[in-house]
Amino acid sequence: MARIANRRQKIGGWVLIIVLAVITFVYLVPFLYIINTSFKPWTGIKEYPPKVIFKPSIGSFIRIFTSRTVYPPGEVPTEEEMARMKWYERIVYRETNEEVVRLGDLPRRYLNSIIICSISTIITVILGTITAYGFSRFKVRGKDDLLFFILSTRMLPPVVVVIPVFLMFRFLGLTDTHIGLILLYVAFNVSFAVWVLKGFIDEIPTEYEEAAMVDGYTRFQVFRKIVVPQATTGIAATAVFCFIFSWNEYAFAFLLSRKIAQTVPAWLPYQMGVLGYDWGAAAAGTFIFLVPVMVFTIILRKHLLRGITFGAIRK
Amino acid sequence: MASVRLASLTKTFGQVTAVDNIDLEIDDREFFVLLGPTGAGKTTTLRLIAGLEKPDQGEVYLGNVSVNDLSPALRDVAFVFQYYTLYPHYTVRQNLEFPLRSKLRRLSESEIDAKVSEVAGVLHIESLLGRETVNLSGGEMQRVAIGRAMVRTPKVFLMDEPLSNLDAKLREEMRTELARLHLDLGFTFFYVTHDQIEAMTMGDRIAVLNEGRILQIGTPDEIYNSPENVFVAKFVGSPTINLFEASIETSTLVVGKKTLVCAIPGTQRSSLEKYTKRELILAIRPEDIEVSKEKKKADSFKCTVYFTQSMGVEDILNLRINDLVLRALVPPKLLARVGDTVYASINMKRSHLFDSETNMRL
Amino acid sequence: MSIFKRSKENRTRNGQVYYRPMRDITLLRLFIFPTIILLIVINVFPLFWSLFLSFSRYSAKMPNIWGKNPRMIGTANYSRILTDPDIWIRFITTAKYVVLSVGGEMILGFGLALLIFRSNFKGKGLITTLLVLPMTMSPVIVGLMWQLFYDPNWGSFNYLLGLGRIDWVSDPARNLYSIVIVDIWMWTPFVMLLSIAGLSAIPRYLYEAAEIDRASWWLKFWKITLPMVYPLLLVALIFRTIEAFKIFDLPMGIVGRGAVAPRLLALHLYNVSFVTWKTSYGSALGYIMLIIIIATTSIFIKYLKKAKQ
Amino acid sequence: MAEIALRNIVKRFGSLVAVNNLNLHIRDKEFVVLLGPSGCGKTTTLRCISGLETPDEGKILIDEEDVTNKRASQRDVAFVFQLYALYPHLTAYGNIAFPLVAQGLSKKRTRQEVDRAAQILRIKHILNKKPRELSGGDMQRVALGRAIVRRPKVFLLDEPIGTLDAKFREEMRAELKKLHVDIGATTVYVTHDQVEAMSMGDRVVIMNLGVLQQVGTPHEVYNKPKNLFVANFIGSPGMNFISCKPLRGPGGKLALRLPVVNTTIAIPDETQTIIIDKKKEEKDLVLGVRPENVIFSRKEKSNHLQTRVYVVETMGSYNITDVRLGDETIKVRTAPSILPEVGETVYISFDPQRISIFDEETGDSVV
Repeated sequence: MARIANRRQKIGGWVLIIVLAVITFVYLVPFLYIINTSFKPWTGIKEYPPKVIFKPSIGSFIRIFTSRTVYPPGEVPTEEEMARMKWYERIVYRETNEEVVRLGDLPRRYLNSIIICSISTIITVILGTITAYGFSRFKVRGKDDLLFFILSTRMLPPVVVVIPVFLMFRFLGLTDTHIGLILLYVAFNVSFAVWVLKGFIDEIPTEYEEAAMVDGYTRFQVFRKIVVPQATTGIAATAVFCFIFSWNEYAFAFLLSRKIAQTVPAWLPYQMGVLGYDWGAAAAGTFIFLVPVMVFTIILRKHLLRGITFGAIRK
Repeated sequence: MASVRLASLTKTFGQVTAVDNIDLEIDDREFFVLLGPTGAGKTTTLRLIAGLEKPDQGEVYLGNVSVNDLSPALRDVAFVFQYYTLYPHYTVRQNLEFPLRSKLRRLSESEIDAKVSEVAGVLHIESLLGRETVNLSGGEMQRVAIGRAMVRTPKVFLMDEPLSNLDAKLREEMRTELARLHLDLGFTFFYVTHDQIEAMTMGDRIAVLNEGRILQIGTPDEIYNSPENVFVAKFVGSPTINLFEASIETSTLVVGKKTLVCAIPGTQRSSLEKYTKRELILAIRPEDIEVSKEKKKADSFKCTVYFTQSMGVEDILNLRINDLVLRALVPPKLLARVGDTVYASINMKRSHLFDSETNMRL
Repeated sequence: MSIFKRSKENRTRNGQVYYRPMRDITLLRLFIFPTIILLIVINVFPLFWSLFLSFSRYSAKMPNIWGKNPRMIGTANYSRILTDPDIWIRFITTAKYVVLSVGGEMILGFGLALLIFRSNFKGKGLITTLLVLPMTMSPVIVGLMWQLFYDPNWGSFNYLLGLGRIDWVSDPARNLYSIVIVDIWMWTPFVMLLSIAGLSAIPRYLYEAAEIDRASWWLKFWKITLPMVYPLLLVALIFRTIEAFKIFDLPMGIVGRGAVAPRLLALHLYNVSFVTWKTSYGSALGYIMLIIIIATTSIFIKYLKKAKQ
Repeated sequence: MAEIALRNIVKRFGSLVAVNNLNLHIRDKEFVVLLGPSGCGKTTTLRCISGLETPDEGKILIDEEDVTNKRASQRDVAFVFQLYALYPHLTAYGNIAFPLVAQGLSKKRTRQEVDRAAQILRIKHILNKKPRELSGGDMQRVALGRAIVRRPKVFLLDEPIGTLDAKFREEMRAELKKLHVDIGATTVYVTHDQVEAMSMGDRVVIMNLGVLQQVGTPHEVYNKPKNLFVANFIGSPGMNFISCKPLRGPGGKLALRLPVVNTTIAIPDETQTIIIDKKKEEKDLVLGVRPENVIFSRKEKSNHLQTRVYVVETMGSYNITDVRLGDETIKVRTAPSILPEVGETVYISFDPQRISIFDEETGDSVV
């Protein structure tokens, strides 16, 4: 009888696995569609019904990275010119009959995203760690109110705050600068960082620090030698979070940057018109932008999942 | 090494008075045990000495110098925590070196090495030095924690229930080892525990603490044989002492509704006269009740065996006389079974009497 | 034994302080103040500024129309907003959006969590991670992605569902739902994650105790699972409600802010503030949204506190 | 009420054999304690009896009915968990009433039954409190209440007082034992604490690494341990062990040679015969003596070994004196009045009638 019950359980388990696998696959279809589209050759992009199997081309990626002009009708590059063309210029010419003029706007925007997100993440994590330690270990008068204040700044809809921030930045000349966006992202992420890191630091038993203090170390030395090493996982997870948040941020970037400091999310959605409804290039841009986050998520999944739930539960 | 003195030390947390006006003097090189139930204020007292808490009132003296204003780092005491607190990101050697590397001490590498190897030798943990602390067994962790405390020769060793997380056998072994270590090294030990066996076996002197107050200070012998009040009598000793409500009527002690009537030994009779008609508490240790199958003595009384508990060397008989249940420690060869009728007699010379209002010894 | 004799430096040091470490309070200030100051400058100060603006008449772009400096006009902005018949349509649209998307997420997320939690196989962690991917993505880029996916001419959405050429993006009758679908797609995993966290926090021995107590499957679910997960479900609900209420980037990515866009409050706020540049009017609208958010949250938090007791 | 039989129980977790071929018969109304170090399979055995685990091999019978494949809910057993397993969102009343609610008992009957249980355990005053407002001991009582309210056939308790303070644990031991005497239900109790096992069990079942070591009354396992493991595990302080080897002395008498101190001690004739009968004459043996069976003297006596005092531990009603025999420490139990100095030279011998001898290789008891 035990055997029968076991077998029934096993079958049930398999059914569950299959159901979950199907759900997951269906869930990922939009991603698959984007990947599929971004690798389609120029002629295949607007085929309907869409094909799943085709000869992949990286033409779309080249187009999103470059600025191009169309050859005038009838004008054809000579054989000599063809021979001098770089490999990517040849692909572009063959697919869309265009000439590559220069590097496009994307690399610049991509670099902006990386610079702004990295620097703001580093500052956020440093500020977040020390503040979280302060709140975790010391009696602070009105601590709960202060913590609530820190948290509540995160609940403000960006669209509400953006008007005065816009005015302030304009007054200070911070509009469309890297520093402006970095400051803003630090301010908006630090509340989250404090909350999550406070949770991690709360979990480190205070006895470790007390032992070290009795052993002849000052508070600050203890913080550096005992607390920070033990909170490394938490700090790393928080850093990834802050990075992803600022990487994905749209409202501020869109309103407070025009060109110099513009990040990818503020730029990419407006290229549809510019690209002349080049679906392939749009898909390729999307793909390139999403890939780092996907990789991060999959590599750091354990910390990340813990962080997401943890951050929420704490609040 | 140094003596420790606490002068009217008080510490409150919100509404709770954790430590209530404590005065204590611990001699240099003494093994002093603070014994009490959970929440008695033992750990708080220890933390006040270490400087991890600031007292609301009173002074802490280490070697006759007040250290109230010193941070824990400057007090030069060692603290062994209940959960060992070995730094998980360091190896055993790094853990042992840690106190020596403090800027306060300015030791050279060779001095550090020498001290670490010497301590490792004393505690037999040389083979562990390269290991990660997370892989150690409970007993090994305990040794490393003690080593980390020893390595810098502190004025006093503060220990917060260091054996409570070990299993019974290991605890027994470590008890002997700690007692021996104290004899060999001659440090001042201030040891906190809720386990009366640990206190009795290791302490030179014991202070029994409850609800932040010291109830009695004395050698294990004094604590066990002449408890100052009901709490101490009940807390120390296993199996627990028998306690009965009693009163004195015409030179006899009457327990319950005349369930038990015991003669008061002649020597005490005169001094107890004045307590006649007062409500008292009679306390008798289980080993001071003699049980036999036949009526041997005139003053023994008849009772039935309620249930028995074996301790190996001895059995605890739980005897029943009407509503009273009393515990008696008997040799196993008595072979009493549940429901048997037996005869018990009390060694009144070794009984204790307490005032039931103040709970103090008469 | 040499170590058990105190060294010379130790002895000279006895009782004397020659090295005073930083006091705790100084360290605490050093640790906490930078963050607090930053938050006050970038979050609190602007908030008061915008409160001030909401009682004035001011345009950030066109000083020649409304004057260079804000002119106080009392509560005129608020009364104009609240008497505008159009605004009620926007409120209702936004409410509809919140209820549909959050409702969908809660039901699907909890269901999915139960499925995943009950299963036990090696790839479980991977499946969870794959499901979580959408919520780690930039909403505006996800919006762009879905815009391509939805396209009536070449997108695969209609094709895969066999729907023919339905316009999901530029048809005002339909595009609110198309955004709801994406919102649910993105945030169901969030509810799922919290539910899984809640489910795994229920100690196994409670179910064992219930089994010993002869409880039926239904009783276990009703008396143990649900009450134990409830606080976390409420947390998920609070978060999603706030987020859905102020949704801005997702619709921007899918539909844009143009005339065909659904009448959501956040999009409207953007239009009045940065397209028609009625800055003070926008501030007032922003404040109204903020008050609504705070009110809803505090109601939820009251329930949460009750649940946690 | 019920009797329980375990027949050839085997339970594996992956490659680990948690319980290896266990046979056990528990009589009606008996209080049986499963004792062993952590990982010995005692909890797994208990969980197999309860139905929370199904054994891989073997049969479990309750009242001669085969329940091996029945679920826990079909077995009519009560289980008290180590960490109480109270439902945190229900009050003490709700917790105790839960099994009755699951059976669909009427509200009135439920209240009566809960009151009865609360009466027995003296917890009427805390019925409206939630678990987190209760102390460890009260939680323990509520968990017991939940078990007794149903009047089950069998009580199963998994280290129910392991997390309490030492002093309180002692009180709870007596209280649980009393409860068993009063209710009289078959009880299986799991613990790693030998004092608990000895003081509560009618019989003690000692396990190690999934294998049964010995079953017997507390007196049997204390005085006649079947092997070194049991001898070492039972008793506080534990038995003293000294390795030894049988040696034929002048006159053909068998004696025991103790290499640590390089002396020989005489043994009674019966013991000699047993060693010869069991063919252990050539083997390495271990001599075991309980601390109370070491005869202690501060004056020199014939046939006594000379030693030095290592540590003295006072216990109140007796003292334990540790003395050194070569590298071995021997614990000696003495009257409280005997308080030798550390380092003092003292003399000990072993009560020849009360020594145990084990085979060093197999660990089994010889005498």
